[in-house]
Amino acid sequence: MSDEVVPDAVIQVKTLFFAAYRDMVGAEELDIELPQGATLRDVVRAVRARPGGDALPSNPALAVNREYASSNRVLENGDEVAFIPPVAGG
Amino acid sequence: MSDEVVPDAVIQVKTLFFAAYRDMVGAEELDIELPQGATLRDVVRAVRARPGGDALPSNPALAVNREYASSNRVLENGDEVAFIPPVAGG
Amino acid sequence: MYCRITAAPIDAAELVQRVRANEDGAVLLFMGVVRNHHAGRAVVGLTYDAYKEMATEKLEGICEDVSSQFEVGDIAVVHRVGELAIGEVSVAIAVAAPHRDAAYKASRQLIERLKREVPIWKRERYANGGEAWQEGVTPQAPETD
Amino acid sequence: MYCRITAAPIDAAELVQRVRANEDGAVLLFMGVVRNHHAGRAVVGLTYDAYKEMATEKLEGICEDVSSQFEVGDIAVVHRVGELAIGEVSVAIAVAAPHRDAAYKASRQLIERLKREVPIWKRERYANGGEAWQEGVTPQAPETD
Repeated sequence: MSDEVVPDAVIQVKTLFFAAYRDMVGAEELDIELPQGATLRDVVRAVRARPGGDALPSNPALAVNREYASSNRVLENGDEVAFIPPVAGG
Repeated sequence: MSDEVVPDAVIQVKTLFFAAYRDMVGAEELDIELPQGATLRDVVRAVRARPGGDALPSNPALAVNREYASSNRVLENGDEVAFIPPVAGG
Repeated sequence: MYCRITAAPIDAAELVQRVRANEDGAVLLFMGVVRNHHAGRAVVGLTYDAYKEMATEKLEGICEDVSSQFEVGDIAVVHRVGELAIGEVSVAIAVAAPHRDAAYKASRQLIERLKREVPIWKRERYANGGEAWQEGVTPQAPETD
Repeated sequence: MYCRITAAPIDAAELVQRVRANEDGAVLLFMGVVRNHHAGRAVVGLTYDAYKEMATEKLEGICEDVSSQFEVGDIAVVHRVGELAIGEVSVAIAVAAPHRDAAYKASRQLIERLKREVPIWKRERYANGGEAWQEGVTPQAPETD
């Protein structure tokens, strides 16, 4: 009941994969658990440690809750994290 | 039957008027007789000498047989001479 | 290539179908539309006049020039004449091209040259009842020879 | 303003009607069309994927930016997803404006930004049976704070 960060508190984020990244990861979405205070960089590391995940680039474009974000972005519980392959609309 | 220019030989050209110029001249087209060797400048002079013709500019844009032409263009019998007001398509 | 001066309403969708080919990745359709104002005056409609035969030939020449300058597929230009109401299409220019850059550049050049060179005129009908030929651009005659 | 990602065929004529208003003298319609070749290979079709919610929001943001930058009336952008055949419209951008210069500039900027920023992807289906995601543009993340 204190404001101190509980050391083993975790958050859960939903990761989304599209196009070539979906083929690599073999999934449309994955729920990932991370320690509180984790950044986008930590999500990438966690996904790349999974089977097939090492095919992803180590520094992909990412969006949090449908906005592009830089890799030092700190995540919150329930965030939607999208791995964005190079875009090719039109 | 010689090749000499007959001094009083005449040619006839058809003049066309559009938009504001048609309103000024009060006609869509007029047949104009001119001496052989006459230029566009002479056609303009002849038309401007007619009733209402003096409202036309003294140096309007002109086309001969549907091509823009300069005022020293020498005319031939049967030419179609159009007086072209400033254009405003689109 | 398809250039027409017409008194009939312009079917822009038909022009798009006409120009598109399987090699083309971009189709650009420009439409000039009669608007309800000009130079601060309320306009209720436009009446277009054209030197029909010359205008058609001029449009064809401009299309040929533009085709030789940019990598485009097909081009269609149709300009309306007669009385037009607000919202009616006065001119439609459809350009198909393998890539969009050429389509944009060609389309723009077509409408700019049309407005400077093609013998077409418009008479504005004003909300207050007056009418007047809109001031235009004096087309350039060829150099004196 | 009307921005959509859709699996249904795009009705470009409807978009034009949607954006046009009586103040507008120019309507420009850009259409991206599936073409039969890319980078020297024969293509039989494209499959588009999108991050639908984010793509829609991005398109809306781009339309707002462009509207604030150029004197335009209304803008509509629709991008198709799913399997498309040669000749089908993958994206349509309709811009209405009082004057044509703003329409051309806004339209061009919309398609350029769409291609650089909006999370949409295309997979090429080749005549020889292969398939591949087309190489794209890495969207720029905001500056590290």
